[in-house]
Amino acid sequence: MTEYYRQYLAVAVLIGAALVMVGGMLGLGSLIRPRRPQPQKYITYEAGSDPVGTFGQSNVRYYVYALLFVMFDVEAVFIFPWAVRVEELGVQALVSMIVFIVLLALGLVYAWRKGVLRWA
Amino acid sequence: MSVLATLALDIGWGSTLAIKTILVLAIIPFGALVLGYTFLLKMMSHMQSRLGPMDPGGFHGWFQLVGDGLKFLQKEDIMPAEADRRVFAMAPAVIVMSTFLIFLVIPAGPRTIVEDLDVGVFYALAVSSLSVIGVLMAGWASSNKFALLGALRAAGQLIAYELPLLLAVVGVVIQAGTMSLQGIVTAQQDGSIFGITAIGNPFIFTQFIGFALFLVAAQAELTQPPFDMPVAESELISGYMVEYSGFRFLFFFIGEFGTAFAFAALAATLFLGGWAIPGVHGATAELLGPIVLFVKLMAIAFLMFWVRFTYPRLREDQLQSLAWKVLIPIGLINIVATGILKVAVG
Amino acid sequence: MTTTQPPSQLPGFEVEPGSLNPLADARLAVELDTGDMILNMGPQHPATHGTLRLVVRLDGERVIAADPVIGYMHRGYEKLTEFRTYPQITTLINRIDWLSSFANEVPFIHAAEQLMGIEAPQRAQHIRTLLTELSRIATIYLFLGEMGLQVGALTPAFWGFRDREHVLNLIEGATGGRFHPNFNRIGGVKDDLPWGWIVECRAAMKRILDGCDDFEDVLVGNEIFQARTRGVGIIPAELGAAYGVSGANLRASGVDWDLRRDGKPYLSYNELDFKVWTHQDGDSFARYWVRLQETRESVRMVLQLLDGLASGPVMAKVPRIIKVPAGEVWVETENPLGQMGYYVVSKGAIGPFRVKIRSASFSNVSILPWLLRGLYVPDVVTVLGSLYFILGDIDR
Amino acid sequence: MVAQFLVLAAVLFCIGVYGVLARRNGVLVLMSVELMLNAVNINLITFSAYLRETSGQVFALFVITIAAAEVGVGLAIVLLIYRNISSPDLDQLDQMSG
Amino acid sequence: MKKLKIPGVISGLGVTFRTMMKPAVTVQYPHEREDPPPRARGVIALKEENCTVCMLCARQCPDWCIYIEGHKEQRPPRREGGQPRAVSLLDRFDIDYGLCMYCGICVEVCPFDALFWSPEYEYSEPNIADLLHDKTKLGEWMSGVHEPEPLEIGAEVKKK
Amino acid sequence: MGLVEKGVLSRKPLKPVTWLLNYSRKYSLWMFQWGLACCAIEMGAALASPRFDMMRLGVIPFPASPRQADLIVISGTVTDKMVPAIKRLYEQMPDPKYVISMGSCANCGGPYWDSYSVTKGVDQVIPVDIYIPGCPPRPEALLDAVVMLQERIQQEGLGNDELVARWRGEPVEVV
Amino acid sequence: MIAQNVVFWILAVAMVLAAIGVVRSNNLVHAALYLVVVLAGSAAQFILLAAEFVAWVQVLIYIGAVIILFLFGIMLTRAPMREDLSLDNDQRLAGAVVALFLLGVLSTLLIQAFGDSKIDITGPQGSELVNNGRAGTLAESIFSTYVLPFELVSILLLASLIGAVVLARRD
Amino acid sequence: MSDDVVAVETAEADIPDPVVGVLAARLGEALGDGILAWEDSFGTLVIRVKPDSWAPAAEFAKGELECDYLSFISGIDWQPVTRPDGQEGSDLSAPVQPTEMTFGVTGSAGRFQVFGHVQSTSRHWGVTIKSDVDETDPRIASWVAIYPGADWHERECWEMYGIVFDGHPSLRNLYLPGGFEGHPLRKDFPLLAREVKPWPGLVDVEPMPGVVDAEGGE
Ligand code: SF4
Ligand code: SF4
Ligand code: SF4
Repeated sequence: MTEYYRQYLAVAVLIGAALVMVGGMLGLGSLIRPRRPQPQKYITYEAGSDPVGTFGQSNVRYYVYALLFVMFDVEAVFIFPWAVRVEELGVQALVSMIVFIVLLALGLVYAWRKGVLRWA
Repeated sequence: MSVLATLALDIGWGSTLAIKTILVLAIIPFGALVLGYTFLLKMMSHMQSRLGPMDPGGFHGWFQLVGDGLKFLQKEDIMPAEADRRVFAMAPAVIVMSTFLIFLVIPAGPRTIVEDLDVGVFYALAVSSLSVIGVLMAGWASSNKFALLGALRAAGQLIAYELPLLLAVVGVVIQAGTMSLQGIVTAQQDGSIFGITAIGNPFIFTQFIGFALFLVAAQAELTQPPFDMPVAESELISGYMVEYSGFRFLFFFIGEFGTAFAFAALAATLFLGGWAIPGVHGATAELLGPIVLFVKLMAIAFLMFWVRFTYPRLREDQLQSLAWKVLIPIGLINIVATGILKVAVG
Repeated sequence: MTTTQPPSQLPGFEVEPGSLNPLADARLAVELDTGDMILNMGPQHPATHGTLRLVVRLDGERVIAADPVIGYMHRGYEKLTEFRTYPQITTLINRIDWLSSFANEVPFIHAAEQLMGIEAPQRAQHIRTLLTELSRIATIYLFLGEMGLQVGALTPAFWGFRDREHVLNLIEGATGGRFHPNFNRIGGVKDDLPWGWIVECRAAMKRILDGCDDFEDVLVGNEIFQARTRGVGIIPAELGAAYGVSGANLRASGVDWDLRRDGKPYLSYNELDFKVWTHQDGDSFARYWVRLQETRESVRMVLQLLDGLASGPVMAKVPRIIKVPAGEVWVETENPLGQMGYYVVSKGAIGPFRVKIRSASFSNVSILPWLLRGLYVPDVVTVLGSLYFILGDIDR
Repeated sequence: MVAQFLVLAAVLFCIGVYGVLARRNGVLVLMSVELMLNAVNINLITFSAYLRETSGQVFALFVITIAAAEVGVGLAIVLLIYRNISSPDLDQLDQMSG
Repeated sequence: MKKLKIPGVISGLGVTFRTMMKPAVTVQYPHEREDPPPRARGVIALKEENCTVCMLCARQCPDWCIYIEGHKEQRPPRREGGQPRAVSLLDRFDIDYGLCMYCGICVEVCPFDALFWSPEYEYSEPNIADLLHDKTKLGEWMSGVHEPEPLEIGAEVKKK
Repeated sequence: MGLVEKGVLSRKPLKPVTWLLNYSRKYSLWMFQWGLACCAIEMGAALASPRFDMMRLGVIPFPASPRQADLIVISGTVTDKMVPAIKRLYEQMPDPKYVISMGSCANCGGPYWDSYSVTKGVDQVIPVDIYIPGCPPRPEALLDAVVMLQERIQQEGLGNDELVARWRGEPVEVV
Repeated sequence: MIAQNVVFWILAVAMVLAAIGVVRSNNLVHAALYLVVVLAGSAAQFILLAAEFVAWVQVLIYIGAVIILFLFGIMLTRAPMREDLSLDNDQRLAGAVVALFLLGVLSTLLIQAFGDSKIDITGPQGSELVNNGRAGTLAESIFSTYVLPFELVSILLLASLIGAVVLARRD
Repeated sequence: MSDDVVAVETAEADIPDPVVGVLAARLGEALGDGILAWEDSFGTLVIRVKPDSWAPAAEFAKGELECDYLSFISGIDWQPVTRPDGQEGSDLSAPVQPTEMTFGVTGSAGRFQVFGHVQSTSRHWGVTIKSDVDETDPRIASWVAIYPGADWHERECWEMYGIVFDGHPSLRNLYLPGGFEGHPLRKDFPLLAREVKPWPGLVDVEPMPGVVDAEGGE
């Protein structure tokens, strides 16, 4: 158990280290970097023109992809434990896994046939 | 103090962790530097009949990237007035963190590893997916249209290729029967192909499809050509990084190349046997390990960058079709086939 | 970013450009009725070759309307020509299409020569033709690489620059200027070729051909490149012509029209044997392909010219002070980017009264509003790249 | 020890309830639902640890799965609403229907 | 388009690899340098002795960037018994290289061969005013001027 | 809070540090990708043509966004219509930043000195560090100018008044 | 134990604050980012409870995927950059009352029931716990006891996928 | 209508290029007295039509003459430069033009003219069509409906000369920034830079004997 916690302590330490590095570098930089506000410096960059209009809406097709992704991600979550124990679990698990994969693949096929995988 | 006591933080263990942390801290910029210098600067230049940096530092421009780093320290830190300041500031940290965490599980020798988690690969892929959030944060907080478009593209792409990456790895996990990277390395070192143990069993032979999938998907995860539309220079300037200046920008760079380094190391570990050379064990392996890993890693990085500098980029829709219509089905079939073989043969 | 003006009232969006074409509207499938995003691409944007500005209205990543804003490079050529003498204009117009400077001089000089009734000696014509073709190679070769850059392949762009240097060396060796030769004179060319030039030229042509093969391998043959360019930005032949699209852009749409062969004879093209390449598709890939073939064709022409270079003087007898008799003349030539023409009106002075400069890119780009509708942002870049325009040639 | 986890879960759950009740933006409501499901997961894992049983964890896996599916469909519905009334505002939906 | 059956994605890799193996063509400029061709229009050099202050160059220059001032002097006749000559002497001959468009018109129109092109290019300045070079500087550049090269076969030999 | 403003970095013992800082800035000039006219092609040649390969000198033509750039080369004709964009993009670059004006057009209008639409010199809008004569200047001339600029950067004492003023945000005089 | 408790409380406070952020923030994207904190905190709690695999699943699915979905959703419904005060409806007070009441009831009950129950993480029992959290163990459990739910999950996913595609498709 | 075009009888005999004559004849048939004059200018037909016939001429050219390709549309201002020769400013270098108003081939009724060139990609011929425009109220029909490419050309012409094209969808600035005043290509639009800067050629050194002063100074 302690071994286990130690492992995750390492994870925490690394997270901390990353933050310390980011903070430290920025801090170090702030010592030697200039600050010179200029009237247009803080305007959003838009290839040299005045930014016009508001943000638009992103496209629905991104969403569909994201959705597909979630479904398959979930699938992967179940595949991994199985993958670790393929041998031990044997045929029965293999069959259920194949059924599982095929069912989800059906979803993919459905989306494909419905044309949501096409861009336009 | 009792906190420390209960965790039994004996000095030896704690200082090892400290050393390891510092090593990781050092390795990431180092990896970014090595990859950036060797491939981005030098190899690319030579592919273009040029020399690349020569003057900085005197010898073949070795100082170039170091200088870049130092220079970015001295650059003004601009936050656009419209930006969402806190989110804008945090985004690079998230990306760097995601890169850092991957290194936790990559083994460079029998004991040269920060921590050998049992969920090894799974962990690595899970933390690498965190960078998507950083990217979306950066793109959104910049309040810049190019950045937003870039971030959306990046997110769309990163998630689309997260899957082939996961699926590619499953084959290896099935073969090795463990997710721990040390375990996978050992499985390859001690494995055999048709009874021949001389070269162990680098999974590249049995899992070639997985290897190919992994490389393609890693390329996409790293947003390298031909999958670099999120930062597509000729379209979106530099995508979600448009508004970042100074050292914050450098963090993206470090993140990108650090992750490239990590992915190359992962690929080397998963498919080429990592630090291991068959038959070499113990202290020798401990010594040789990092070098062997580095060589393998560089070979894989070479492949990735070679492609990077040769191909044009795909369009977003072509990228998605590639992922969904080609890679993922292949990945699934590969898993099923490996599973069946494993159950039937092994 | 919080402009409250509705898009339709923003400057530059009062009208739907190109709304005259029902075809264009048909291509716009009505998607989610969402607020659009107006995006400025340029004036500083890598895809716009410097200083074109493209205001696009986007829905997601789909272009609903695109309005090119030009004039960032407008230098008032037509006015300036009225204040300069003929030799001074020759050097000025180099800079219209700055990549193929020499080819810019040709029609103007030709116009003046026609008005004056002077004919340049044959050797001068040959040298002019040679240099025109070389500048064509230099221009298009850059495109061949640059196009790779536009679709994301970094390396070919560098090769484009690499081999082009050899051609520039040739041009510089002969004229003294890498870019702006100012080598044409009314009645001939400034000077003869320097010793050793022909040998060098042959070597350079070999390199260009090799380079073309490389491009063929890395881009034309590459499936990704094809996927990116095929079927993208199709210009129908008829519409293209009505917009005044010319040169390889029009030939890629299947119009077999090349002023070198079909126009009024100029330079020594009627002595040469060359093929005019066309392609039926009219898409970005066709434009690339046609240009690639044209480069090879130009190399062939150069080699032919080197073989049959006439000897003799390079300058006809012309008065020291050039006064051009009154008259009007329209001279058009096939420039690397397309049809370039000068309508010169002279009133008998040492400078022209009015010069209308018809530059190729101006018309080539004017089709953009029509062409870009309904495309996606990445395709915008492909189309911009494949149309291949030079800002100076648009804005003059 | 166990209680503190459970109380934490309860707190999160209640915050989620508040969110579901007080928010009118569809996406935010979904987020609140996520909070609640997440609280459930904490409970499941706690009991799994307490009872030294894997079932709790398996259930947590299922819950995560279902939560993902729920968000997918839920967001799709919010999008649909948005598309029809140009606002992600759930209250407005009432007004439309009622 | 009928090519070998190698997929384009692979043959492209081959080309980049081959290029990488070839030596780079770079000339490492500050350390080594190529000579521009003799005709290169780098900078205008002035041979002061030849200039007769005829102002032709300044007048023909499209950019109005040559500034000449001169004065006349009486000189004793060259030959015994001849007329005293009026000689124009150059007081100022400045070219504003910030403005010059390097067209070469001035070099060409000079009837007395006083202006030459020298293929020099390293004369950037941190201050724009320093780009106006006077006749001393222009004279110094004479050292870089090349003799006219021999011409290609078939060229008509210039009678001078 | 900055060490430069306080003059700390100009102290003698810190010489090596200052040297290193300057050296890194000298050899890491990220150049803003923006060409304006003919000169831009020569600039492109200097960057992209393997024959010149400006990258050798540590000039990285990477950023297309001004936010990451150190150096902007105004290469070509500056028109009145373009001036606001130039000014803006220049100001959007983070300090310390350098400007090279390339070619007669950018220096003072060049061949278009009498045009109604061309600005007579970019230095009317933004401060310029180096002027390159030529129309267009050879790529080598640009390299030469870069070397010159690098020497100047190396000379910058991180504490001399001009620089401190720059760091502090005092307006730069446009000559 | 103490260390574990300390970590727990730090995480718990952060999670609760972030959760309040989720329901109180006036900026949709901020709300989503707060949700990330809550979810990451839970993952950390899972690790404390030795549910290693589930913790990383939580990271992969929730943070890596669900949050992305949320962010996409937010951007699809055009979140304004600025604060948007119209995110709440007028049942805030009622909501708060209900939530607080519920909280009171639940916590009283829970504390009474489990007030002194302990999870033993030391010794062999600890390793058993850790082992329980491993992917392999979970797999054994899934493929023995929970095969049916497992298949059902795939059907559920399929159904929701189809449903969402139908909903999100533009017609 | 392919070979019979050539078969149509040519009007005059002194036309060097038969194609020009044929084109002119066909245009003449179609437009009647809409045509004011035509001439063969170095092998290109230049035809001047009444303002009413400006658009019909283009339509006919596009339809019957197969001139599917629009080369350009532009304007011309026949007025001499208003600067009384060299008196204002110091600019002595600009080419001196005749001071009285003269018109080029096919003449003109007044100061402004528009002209456009269309050509055929299949038959390789082209026509330059000119039309007079009123000086006080310069306007003429737009070609946009016939040649969509006329859009930008007409915008340019509007910007440069102030000639309004009726029926053009949006005449707005093409080249110049929004606040620009004046129409630069009109002859009375001065180039300020030339007036402000003293001409360096104007220095008190007598011309060398035997060298003709080429420039305006004389
Ligand atoms: S080269 Fe041309 S612009 Fe330069 S000084 Fe001579 S005439 Fe003037
Ligand atoms: S043209 Fe020649 S001689 Fe006359 S002033 Fe100029 S340099 Fe002197
Ligand atoms: S200086 Fe000369 S080459 Fe450069 S942009 Fe101006 S005209 Fe072109």
